[in-house]
Amino acid sequence: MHDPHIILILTTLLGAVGLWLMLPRGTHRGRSVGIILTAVALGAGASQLPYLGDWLTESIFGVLAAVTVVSAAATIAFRNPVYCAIWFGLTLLGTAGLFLFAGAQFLAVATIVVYAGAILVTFLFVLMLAQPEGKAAYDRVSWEALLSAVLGMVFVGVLSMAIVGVFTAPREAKERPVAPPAAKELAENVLVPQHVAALGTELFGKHLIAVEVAGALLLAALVGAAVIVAQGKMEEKNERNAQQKRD
Amino acid sequence: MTYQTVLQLLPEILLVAFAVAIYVGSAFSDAQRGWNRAALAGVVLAACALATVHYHPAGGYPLFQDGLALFARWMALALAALYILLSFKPLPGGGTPEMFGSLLLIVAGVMLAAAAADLVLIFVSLELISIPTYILLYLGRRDALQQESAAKYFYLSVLSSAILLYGFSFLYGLAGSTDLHNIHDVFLDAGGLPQGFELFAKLAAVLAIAGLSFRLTAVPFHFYAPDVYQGTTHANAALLSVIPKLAGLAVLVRIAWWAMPDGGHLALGIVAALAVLSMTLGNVLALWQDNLRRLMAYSSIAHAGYLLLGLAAALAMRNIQPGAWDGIGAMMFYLCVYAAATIGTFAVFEHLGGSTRRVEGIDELAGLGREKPTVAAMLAAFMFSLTGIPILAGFWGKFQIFGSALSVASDAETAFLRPLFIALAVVGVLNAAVSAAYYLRIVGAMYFRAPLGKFRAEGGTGALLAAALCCLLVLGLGLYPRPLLRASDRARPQLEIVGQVSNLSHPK
Amino acid sequence: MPEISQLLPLIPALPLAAAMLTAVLGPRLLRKQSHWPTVLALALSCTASLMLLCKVHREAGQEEYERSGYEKIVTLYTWANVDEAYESDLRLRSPEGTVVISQGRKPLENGRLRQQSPEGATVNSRRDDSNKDSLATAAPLGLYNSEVIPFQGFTSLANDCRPEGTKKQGATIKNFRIEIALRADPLTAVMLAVITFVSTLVAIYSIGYMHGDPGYWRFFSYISLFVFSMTMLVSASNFLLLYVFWEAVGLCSYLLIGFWCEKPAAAAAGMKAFLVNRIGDFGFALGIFLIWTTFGTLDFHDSTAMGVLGKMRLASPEPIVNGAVGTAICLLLLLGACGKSAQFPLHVWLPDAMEGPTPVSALIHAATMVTAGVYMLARCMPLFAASPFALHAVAVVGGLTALIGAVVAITQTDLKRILAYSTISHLGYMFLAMGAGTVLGVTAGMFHLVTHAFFKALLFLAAGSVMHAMGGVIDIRRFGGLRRIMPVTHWTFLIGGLAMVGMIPFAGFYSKDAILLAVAEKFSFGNHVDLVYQTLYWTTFGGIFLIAVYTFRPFLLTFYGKDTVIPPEAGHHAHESPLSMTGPLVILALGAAFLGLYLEKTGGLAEFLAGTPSVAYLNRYPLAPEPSHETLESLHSSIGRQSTVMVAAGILFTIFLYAGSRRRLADRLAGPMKRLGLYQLSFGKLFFDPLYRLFVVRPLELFAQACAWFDNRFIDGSVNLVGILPKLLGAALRPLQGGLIQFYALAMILGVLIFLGVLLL
Amino acid sequence: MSPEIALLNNYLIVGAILFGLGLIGFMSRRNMIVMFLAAEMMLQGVSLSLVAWSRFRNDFGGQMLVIFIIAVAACEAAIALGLVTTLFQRSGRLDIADWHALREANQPAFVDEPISEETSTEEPLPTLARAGVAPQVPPVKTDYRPNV
Repeated sequence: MHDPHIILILTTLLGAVGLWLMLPRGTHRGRSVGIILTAVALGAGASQLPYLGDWLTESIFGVLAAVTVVSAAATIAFRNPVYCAIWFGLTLLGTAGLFLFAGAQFLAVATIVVYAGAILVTFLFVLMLAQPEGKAAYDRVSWEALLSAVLGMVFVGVLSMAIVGVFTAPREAKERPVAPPAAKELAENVLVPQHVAALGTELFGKHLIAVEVAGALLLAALVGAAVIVAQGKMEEKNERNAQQKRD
Repeated sequence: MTYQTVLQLLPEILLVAFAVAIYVGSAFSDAQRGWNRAALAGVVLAACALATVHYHPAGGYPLFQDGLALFARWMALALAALYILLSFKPLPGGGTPEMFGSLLLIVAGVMLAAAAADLVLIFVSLELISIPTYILLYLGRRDALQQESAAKYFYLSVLSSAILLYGFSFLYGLAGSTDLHNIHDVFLDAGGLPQGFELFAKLAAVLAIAGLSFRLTAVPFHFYAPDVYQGTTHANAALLSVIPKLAGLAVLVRIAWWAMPDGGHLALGIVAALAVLSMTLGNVLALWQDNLRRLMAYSSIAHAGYLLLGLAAALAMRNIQPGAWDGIGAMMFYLCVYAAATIGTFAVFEHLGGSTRRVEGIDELAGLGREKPTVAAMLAAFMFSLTGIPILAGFWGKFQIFGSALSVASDAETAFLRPLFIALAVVGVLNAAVSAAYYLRIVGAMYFRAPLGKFRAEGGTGALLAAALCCLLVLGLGLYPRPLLRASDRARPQLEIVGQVSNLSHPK
Repeated sequence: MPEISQLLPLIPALPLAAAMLTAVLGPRLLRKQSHWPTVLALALSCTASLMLLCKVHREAGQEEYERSGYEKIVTLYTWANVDEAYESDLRLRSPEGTVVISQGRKPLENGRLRQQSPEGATVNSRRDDSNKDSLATAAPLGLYNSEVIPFQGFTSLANDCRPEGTKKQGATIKNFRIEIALRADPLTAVMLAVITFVSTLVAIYSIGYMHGDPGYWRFFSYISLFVFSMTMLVSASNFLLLYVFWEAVGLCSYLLIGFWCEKPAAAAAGMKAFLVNRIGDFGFALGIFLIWTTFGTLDFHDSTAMGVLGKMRLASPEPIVNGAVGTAICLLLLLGACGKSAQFPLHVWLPDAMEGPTPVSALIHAATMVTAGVYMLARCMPLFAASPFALHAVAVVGGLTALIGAVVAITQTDLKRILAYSTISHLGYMFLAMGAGTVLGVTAGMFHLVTHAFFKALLFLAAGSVMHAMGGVIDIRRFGGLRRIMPVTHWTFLIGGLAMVGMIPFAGFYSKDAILLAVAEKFSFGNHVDLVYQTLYWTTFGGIFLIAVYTFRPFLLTFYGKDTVIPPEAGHHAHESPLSMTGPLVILALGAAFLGLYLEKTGGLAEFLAGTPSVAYLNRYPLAPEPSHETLESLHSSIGRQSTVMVAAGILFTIFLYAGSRRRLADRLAGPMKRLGLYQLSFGKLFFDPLYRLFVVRPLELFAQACAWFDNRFIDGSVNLVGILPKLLGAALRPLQGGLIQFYALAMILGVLIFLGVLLL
Repeated sequence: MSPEIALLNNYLIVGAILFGLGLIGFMSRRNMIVMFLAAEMMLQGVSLSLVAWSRFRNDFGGQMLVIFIIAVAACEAAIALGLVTTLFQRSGRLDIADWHALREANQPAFVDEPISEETSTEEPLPTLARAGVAPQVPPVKTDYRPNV
């Protein structure tokens, strides 16, 4: 039995180098190498994941996770921000699938409706409006790509080593094992058939105050966005007037 | 959610109602005046409501009703009143109602965050502070620098929220509940944590404290502060240097002191390291500053370090007897006197500014002592209070903080804590000595230099009034600190769970 | 005659009132008459001090105080008080008077909640036993009075609630009670009398000196404020209050040094003084915290608990904390004293502080403020007496400073600066006396403090008079022969100088000999030979010669010489100063001339001071067997003879050098020499002079210059380095704030990662 | 390892990867909108682990938190859009590195390293003008649009 930590460390390093090569650096050189390295790292990492019980679950999870992770990597690696946004949409779809797979139906729908449907589309509009012809220099060069890639991947590595370490560490018999909920318990609570009803009860019962606060928050954001844009417009007008006066 | 919960939350509800009314009203009115009075009325009403809450014994599930919550809520209201006075003049370019509405929402957020007993509510109330803050940062003066500072704060704040949430996710995973009472119970019962999960506890501690440290401007999460303060208005800088600290500290106490395994010792190391870094870096970098707001930003970083020193003392000495030296009480006392001096300083700066340009550099204060002796004397009092010169309130703050640290040093049950806290106290006192240099620079410029030009002092009487109030506080608390000492002595998280509504989350 | 409790608050209150009055009315109403409130208040305050002195003297002489010393406490106001808050809390929760731990504050045990037995009855039943238990443990530690302490029940309860094994003396319990309590005892009474007397004279002097200054009212307001702080400092009966006025005095000094703030040097000097003092205060603050955590109180006297220097504690057999903690407290207090009293290595601020107006130099930097450190050492003597190492440290610091100050003073050319270094040197002598740690030492130090206050104030004021007449020029090379136009200044300066060098029978002679005697006593008797004191004795004994040189060199250069040299800045009206300036000079000169003789011959001061509780303690527990009176007397007289010879040699040597070489010596000695024969005269001129120059003067000068260089470059530099180090650190960290959001995010994540790494690995 | 634990493990790791990739994007990309997307990606990672914990702990709390994360993200997006739009109006670029005028007084400004121009293959061929008329020079190509 080989030590999973070594593989995880290698994966982290491979992933860091691969992502560095993939990130926009002003040249095309090495991008394909980066893609290969990242893919290898991804595969090596995936090989360390435990088996989920049956092949159907395993394959559905595998596909969803792969879609999510690959599109996430693509989101940060593409140079054209429009593509980035579209790839991020795919990430959102993958996440929504994972939510669904974990039994959080409402969240899956909410993610798609709110994120993909509203937020992302608006951003795409802005991007389309602001997008220069051709790719801007700041999209083609990232800031300290190597440093960021290494730091981010080390973060991932530390976290996944901790996670894997907790769940796979050999245990002595006397210690209390991690007790997963039985399927029956799950079916009575989180995976209850009337999921949305249960969620709503919880949301508007225990978390009513938070809901009210979120309402205030949304109002603030609405007013804020309006004020910011309106003030920006006014200011532009003022500046134009000032310039005309000067002319 | 019962009738009693509504009563408890009446102050926040009133604040939000006033904020909504001001927001909506602004859509139908072009008036720029009068909003300040409306906001002040909201704060006063909320204070009246809070006065009734004080005597309400019940504390239910989603909210704490302990000394810490009450103290923080009162303090938030007091700060709100000062801040409204400070920015009493309408904004030059419009947006005044939005500013006051956002301010009320921020205060409501702080009050909720201080009382919240649920991770969800904590997160949402922290965001209720952040999002109106983005708006406030954008309002006021709209030049490139201000926009830059708004963008900086926004992006880094989003990042810090993500980090905080990640910490919360591990905290939630450890306990299986978002309710802080349940989390506390799980950690209290040492066997409650599955084997190996201490790793997750560490992750949760680091990430959550890191996320909250952003609000405290603790090093290395402080980077935004100098730039943002420099770019924004005096009023916003005053707000940023106190309000997020209050909310962040209250939540940090809840998380690190109450909802951490291992009796908070896990958080102790992190908090102590943050304290030393913040004190030192804040003070040494402040020595170089010429811009007043930037200098005050570094000063606020340094003071965050002192505050964290108090928290570290509290974490090290959990078995606090009533009446003992208590880090949390010291911290709250310190925060009050720091807030009075800092808001007063910014109020003076605001008052000194002209209608079109504000006071920027230390040089612009030259000769203030001769031109405007009263204002200069107030500013000098604030500076000396921040330095910790006796008979001013700041001295008692430092005394309490270092006293609590040294009482750990003399009383700690664990051997290694003693040298640690002696070292912490020495670093703290040394830093206090260093800080005298840059505060004195301001005093020296005011009294020992010839004026460079006329002082416009068009900042309005509101700012002057705020400064005078703060000056009264600084002097009064220095001469007669007893009331605040008593109040802050009670401002600690409750140790007894009141009410059993929390069982709702486990309908087994 | 009014009571002590009426007199004592009056002494600081009057200057405070004057300061406020002048500040309010000065700029508009009083203007040129701004000195009146200050002078009147100080004069009244001085009268009150003298009355207090008499009163204390009379009462302390009573038999009952002979052993334990006399003190009287006047409590004005309770400043901060937390235990009262807690008391009311208790009352609120338990109307029947039974003590019940409040619900919300149930202490944790081992970090676990709800383990406490909830019944208040159990706690109550156990209370009686635990009370006894805690008393039993507390009494030997000397923390609690045998009387009933108001919060004892609560304290024992709190102890009871703690886990076993951690029962401590309860220092963490915040029986936090800061009272504005003033004390009257011999030490304070003497200090008060000296401070107010000198201040009054200086204030009168300032009327003439500061005449026409634009900040006239400001000056008098500051002076009153300073006297208020200083009188509070010496009469405070609480470490915290002492610290408060310690800082307040520093603040006044900062304001007064920077008084002529148009001069950049003045502003810089003010800043430097404040910052160097902050280094000392840092030690002092830590020392106070340590006292707090060790003793559980900050009061000197016994109040609710046994005071740090209270009679109860001093009366018990092993009252004072010794060992590492005691030494640490003493060394930290010493650091504070070094800052305020300008002792090595924190002495660098004092010479620069001469940028202030001369009366300020006289008042603050010679006569009063700088003696605060000496006063504090005298006050805390019982703490120091428990730690031989700390006593050695005090003595060594004092001896070293005495030498350094003297050596540097030799080569300076600025009259005020010479006097500043001489102040440093004399303060060193006082520290040395304190370092002896005996009654003899403390009283000698205080004796010297009193005489020094007179002659140093006199010298400074005389120097100010010269400076006033010379249009602000203070460089001794640029004037000479002034005795002709300034006779009063000349004679008073001469008396001050003779007092300073310790010429018999002037004041300095007696006090200086007392110090030497106190040091000599440490190694002359008993079995063990203390090398430290022996070395210090001989070093400082040699220092007497240097004192004579550096005192008479500026004197001769200023007032003697063939021609009257006046710098052009003085204009044509170089004249003797007005009466308001010469009057105080004459009074001080009388004091400098006769005070020492009076105090020595009556022996009153030493006996009186020995009635202070802190000093009386030393008498009761002498560190070494006491020598008999006769041996002490013989030692005293031999020291007196030796030192007189030394002083005389020094004075003659100086005269020989500065008045004698070249023209002046020739002029003066012309008559007698002619009678003796021209040959000797020419021989003397040809032979002795170069020989002296080569073998004595040059090495001495070189050494002094080396010392001055070392002082300026190295000591000053290293103290400055302490100030600059944070700045350098800041400079190194500045590039972090480059303005890029990206970088900020990266740094934040790096921080998180480092914390994670440290915790996980 | 039981399937439920394995599922938790896998979700947590995917969440961590999303969070990490978001971090990398946030730190290295300079386009303000992409930065915001990366920040949202971090929130997605957090949401994933919350949902996994929620299932594992059989408690709705985690899902509640995710609901509020989504709500708050919507608010932040609104603010971000306003902010980015105004910043873009001022500088004409979406580059965050343009905004570092606020920094320590003596620090050098951030300078872009020069990179080779993106070579576009479909450069329009110059058309010949009629004889006697000055040829029209094609307008200088900027790499951004000066106005929306």
